[in-house]
Amino acid sequence: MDVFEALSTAANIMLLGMVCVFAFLGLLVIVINTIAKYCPEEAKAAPAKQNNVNDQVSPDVVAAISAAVHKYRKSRD
Amino acid sequence: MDVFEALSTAANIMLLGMVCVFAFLGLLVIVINTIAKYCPEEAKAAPAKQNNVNDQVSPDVVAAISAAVHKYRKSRD
Amino acid sequence: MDVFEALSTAANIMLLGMVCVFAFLGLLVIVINTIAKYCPEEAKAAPAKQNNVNDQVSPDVVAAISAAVHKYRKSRD
Amino acid sequence: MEGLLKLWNDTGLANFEVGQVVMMAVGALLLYLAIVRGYEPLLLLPIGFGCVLANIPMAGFTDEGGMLWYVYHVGIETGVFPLLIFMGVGAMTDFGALIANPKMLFLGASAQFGIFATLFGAIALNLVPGFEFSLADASAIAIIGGADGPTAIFLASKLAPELLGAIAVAAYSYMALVPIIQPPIMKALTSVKEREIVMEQLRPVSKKEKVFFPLAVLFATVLFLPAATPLVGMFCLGNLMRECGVVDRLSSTAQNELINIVTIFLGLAVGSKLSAEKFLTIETIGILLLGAVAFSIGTASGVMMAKVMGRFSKTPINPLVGAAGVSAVPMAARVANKVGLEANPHNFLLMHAMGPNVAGVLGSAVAAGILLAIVGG
Amino acid sequence: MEGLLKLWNDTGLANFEVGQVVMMAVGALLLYLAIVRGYEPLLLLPIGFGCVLANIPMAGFTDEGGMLWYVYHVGIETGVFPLLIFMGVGAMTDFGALIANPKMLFLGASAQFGIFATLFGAIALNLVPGFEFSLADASAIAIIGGADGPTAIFLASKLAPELLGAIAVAAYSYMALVPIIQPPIMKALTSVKEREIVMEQLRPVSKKEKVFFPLAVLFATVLFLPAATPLVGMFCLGNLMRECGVVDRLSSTAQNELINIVTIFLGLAVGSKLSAEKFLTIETIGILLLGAVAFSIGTASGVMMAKVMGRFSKTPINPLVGAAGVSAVPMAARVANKVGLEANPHNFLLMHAMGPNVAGVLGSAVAAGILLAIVGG
Amino acid sequence: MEGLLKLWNDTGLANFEVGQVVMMAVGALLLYLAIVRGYEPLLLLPIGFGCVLANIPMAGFTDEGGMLWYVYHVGIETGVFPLLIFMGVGAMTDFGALIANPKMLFLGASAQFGIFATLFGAIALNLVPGFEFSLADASAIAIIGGADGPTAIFLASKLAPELLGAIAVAAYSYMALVPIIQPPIMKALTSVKEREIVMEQLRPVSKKEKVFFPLAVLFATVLFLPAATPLVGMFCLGNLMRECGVVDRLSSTAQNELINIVTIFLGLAVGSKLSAEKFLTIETIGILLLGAVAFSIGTASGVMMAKVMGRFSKTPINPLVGAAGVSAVPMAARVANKVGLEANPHNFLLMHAMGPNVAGVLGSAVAAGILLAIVGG
Ligand code: NA
Ligand code: NA
Ligand code: NA
Repeated sequence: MDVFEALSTAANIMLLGMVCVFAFLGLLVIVINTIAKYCPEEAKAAPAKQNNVNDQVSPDVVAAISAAVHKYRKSRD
Repeated sequence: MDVFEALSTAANIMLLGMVCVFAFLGLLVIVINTIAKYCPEEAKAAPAKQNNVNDQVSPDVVAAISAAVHKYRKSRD
Repeated sequence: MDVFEALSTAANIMLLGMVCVFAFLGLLVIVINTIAKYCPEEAKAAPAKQNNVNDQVSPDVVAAISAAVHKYRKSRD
Repeated sequence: MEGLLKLWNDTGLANFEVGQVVMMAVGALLLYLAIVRGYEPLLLLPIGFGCVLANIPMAGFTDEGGMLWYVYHVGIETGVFPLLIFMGVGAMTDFGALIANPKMLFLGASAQFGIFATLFGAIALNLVPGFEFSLADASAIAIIGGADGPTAIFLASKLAPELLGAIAVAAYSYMALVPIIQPPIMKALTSVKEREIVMEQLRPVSKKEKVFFPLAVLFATVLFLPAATPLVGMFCLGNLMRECGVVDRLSSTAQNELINIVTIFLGLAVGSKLSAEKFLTIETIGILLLGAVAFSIGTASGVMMAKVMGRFSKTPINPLVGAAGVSAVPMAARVANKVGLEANPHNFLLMHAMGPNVAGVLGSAVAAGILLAIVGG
Repeated sequence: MEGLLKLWNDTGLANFEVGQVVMMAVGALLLYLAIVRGYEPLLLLPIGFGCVLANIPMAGFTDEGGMLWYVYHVGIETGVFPLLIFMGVGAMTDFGALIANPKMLFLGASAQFGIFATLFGAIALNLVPGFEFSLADASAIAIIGGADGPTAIFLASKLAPELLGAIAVAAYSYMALVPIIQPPIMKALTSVKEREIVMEQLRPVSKKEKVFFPLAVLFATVLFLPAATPLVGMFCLGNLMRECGVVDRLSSTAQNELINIVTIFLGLAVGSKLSAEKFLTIETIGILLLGAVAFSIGTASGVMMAKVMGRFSKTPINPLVGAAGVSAVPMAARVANKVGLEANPHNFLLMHAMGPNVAGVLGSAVAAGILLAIVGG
Repeated sequence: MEGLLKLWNDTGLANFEVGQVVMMAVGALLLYLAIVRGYEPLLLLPIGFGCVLANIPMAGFTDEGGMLWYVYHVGIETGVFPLLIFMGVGAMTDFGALIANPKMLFLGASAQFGIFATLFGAIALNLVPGFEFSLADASAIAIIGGADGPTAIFLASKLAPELLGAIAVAAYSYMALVPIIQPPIMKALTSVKEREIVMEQLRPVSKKEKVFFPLAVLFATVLFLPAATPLVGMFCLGNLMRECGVVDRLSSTAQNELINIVTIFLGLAVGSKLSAEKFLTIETIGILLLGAVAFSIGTASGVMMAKVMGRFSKTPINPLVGAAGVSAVPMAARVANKVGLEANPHNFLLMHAMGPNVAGVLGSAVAAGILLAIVGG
């Protein structure tokens, strides 16, 4: 294949590729919007609850724990 | 093989299979009883000791630790 | 190969092997000393700091944590 | 323009066959069961996903050189993946409840009647035009009644690889359906009074007994049923690693990282066998039907055996624990516990049901060994 | 004496060829970049070490039967290793930011212009005497612009295995160089005012949307681009395991132990392709050059697209987030955040940049699929 | 009836050969040593279990297509498993004590005399009728004196695969017996006064030195002993991952999950080579004998060298640390510490003994390389 022919092929692939990538990811935009439309926002009580547990703990204790866990993990290695 | 012959074979396997399964697991009953006879019950001091360590810790601290460990494990993922 | 010839070969290998092992590990001695010469001793502030964090924590809490972590790891298995 | 045409000719849209569309729906159904219904998600999710991947036109996942092709041939055809899962399950299983009450082994044995009755049923189904199950096929189908995934996959890969997909799907689906299939049968076969029976507390079991148990099981298998040793042997290895107390690192890896890695691959590989030409057949309907029969007969046999044993036993036996003999660990034991609680809110059967439950795992591995020896040899 | 001679004849000293010495220096450079500079150390360290091992005279690591020979043929030639890495990356990726603002997908699409422009550039380089890149070579080189390691390795192993080493090294090196390559381009193409733009807070995304997302991506790929399904499929499997919430054990294994194990082997295997006769060529210089061009064009395309979109969008778009569309997760998003903070110290763009960032991963996997379909088919 | 006969003909009972019964007893002995005595349980438990499995009549574990057959051919024949174990061991090894006191390398070198003397001994054993060890056999046997499991397995798989089982069993058994074998030799060769010698505290070692160390070792191996690079190279890779501080995920996986998985398989595969016809031979007795000799000579050489060095050294050297030069990490170092404490209850030699201990690992890997180069080439 002559270089200029190859360049023309490459240009074709460039065009075709960008069109396809945009078409495909554009399709995904539509898909995501459709999903969002049919998925009601959830209440999200669970994570809040979990934070509460952590909030009740004094920062000192958490720091102590982190250090201990770190030490423990190190020792385990 | 004719179907009725196959059925007779299947019935044979059914009988033979159940006899073998019962014989084999029945043998295990004898084996377990024999093991139990020669294995004196152990004192089990170690686990009790471990529980003591935990008992000395106030439930609050344990809750804090569980939360911290959970958080830590999450962060590690 | 006649046994005595084999023994002479084995003796040769013995000699050669020990010379090579000594030469090679001796070379490593030189290498390590060279590395040490060009590597300034580091300040080591970080590990000290880490120890401090642990020092501030009362031994009781650390014991509690160790127990909890142990329990937690057990439960995870 | 030529490139665009080539791309179009490669798209799924231009190449879909009806069978593939249906199989993708089957894959989506399995994903739904796994994610939304929580049916054995660890296996059904990768199986469902593997099914979807395998049926993508032009993607070549299951062609020679494709990812799923490699995984299937390396892991399933060799039998290595189910054996590793079995080792991990062994490392996760506590035989304490069984060792404390070894009679429960008879319940685990009895429930295997589900397997052998289904074998007979599968052969009988040949009387219906359209079905042509060989003895090997029938054996592989019957093992669904063992309610044990890796055992079913192992036996199917040896005796009827072309039915593997349907058998694995049926096995895991029915295992997940245990809370729906078993209770009506259990209630129909027992009176309220029987379901209220309180069993004696189990004796504590020493560490030594737990260490000797897998060795003794292996020894018995070696002597009397070598064909069962691949399954039983790896199971005992896992259990020995768990109980011996000196190789905790290995035991932990076997029941965590190793079993997880193998589970992902095993699921994908099983899913890759769910192709239209092999799954969309009348045989699959027969397999699903026979699988349900197998679970039901196994449950009934376990309960009936428990009733008989209760009559002759010095200590009381609640017949509900017999249903746990099908295995489906630990679901069936939980079902026995739950149905028991309905009759007597203070009667916790869980530990008592764990005995027949783990006995059922051994029972179906033994049954698989027998089938391999007679049919496969 | 004879033995000593034999030993001497076997030493590296007596057998070194110049090319091997140079390649060992390359390996040492990669180790330096990984350890001292912190350039993508998880991959560059094993790659560098593999490079050193592969170039030891007389050691036979890459000969048939050598350790690296096995690892390469089992893991790279089959395509399994990059696919497993991709599964792990999927299990580590949170698509929340993208689902909350799906327009960002256009930025991820736009940045792939770096790939296709480089393909053209690679072919154009054939005009320079000494270069002879086939279309397959050019495609494999161009994918460096995708800024995604496993995608580049997967495509190179299919289209141009002899260039694999250089391509992988270029891909990971430039990914590490993102904080140096991108900022000048980003600043040159935007005004301070544009860089100061504050974007609206993202809406919370429900768990359901996150579960449906990988399934929808897979479905679209199946329909329109089956050639991309190996990469996209494994990626979606990982992401589904992460988000579905019922297989946390598998998800955790996929993003920790399994990806770590595969990373070690993948790195060694890639390093084993860094032999003198394949790496010390003028092609490698071309590849390194084209790789830099690809990253730059991709960055510029992303930023320009973001500027265009900002003009037409109802909500403000900071053009800096467009640069994150090249992927290089999460480095490019961090760079966008940092450059944004320089203009406005109260403007945190990180979450907004994560959208185009993960879109870029999908974009380059799609581009790889297109190239496979057109060039490889 | 026919089925029953078939089952009976398949039972172990009907097919046992005497050799298999004896080998099962050997397997049981290994399990006993591992579980009850705590002899290197991580390896001896899977080896013992593999031995039992391999000797089950009719089970076919080691036949082509059997599980252990696959594991052996994939992992041992290729050399991959011992190399991965070695990488993990490298990631677990801290060379700090050796870097702080590099002279200790001479003790690690000296203790390898156990290897080479045993090689001579193995050849000399050919004078006894019934023994016919080739030079390759003798080398593989001699490496037992290296007191390093993966090195022994690697070398045996290359030089004398038919002796692999006996060599691995001897290597791990004697490593576990180090606390019994070494103390009498150590006490016989030293006076109480010598054993009381207190050594100077080791200097702190910087992170940089620890990073350069594996690279320097690799570099020296590349230059002078390429035949040792498979072992030394993987070892250095593991150590570099440990010390460089930028790939902690990989290092952690290498020294935990990966090494655990490989250990299970390696053990089973080694055990699968313990068949009657290969193990129940006079050669095995010779191997066990030579192994004990190798350990003893290695220990004695280390101690004697330490005595000689102590005479010329500016800083005091306790000759007990020389015994740790055989490797058997960390058991031999602990033995040196314990024997030292008996002489002087305030003298902790553990850290000082770690230097020769890890030097011994390098020493035996180097010796294995030399043997491979001279005998295997
Ligand atoms: Na069962
Ligand atoms: Na990209
Ligand atoms: Na050694």
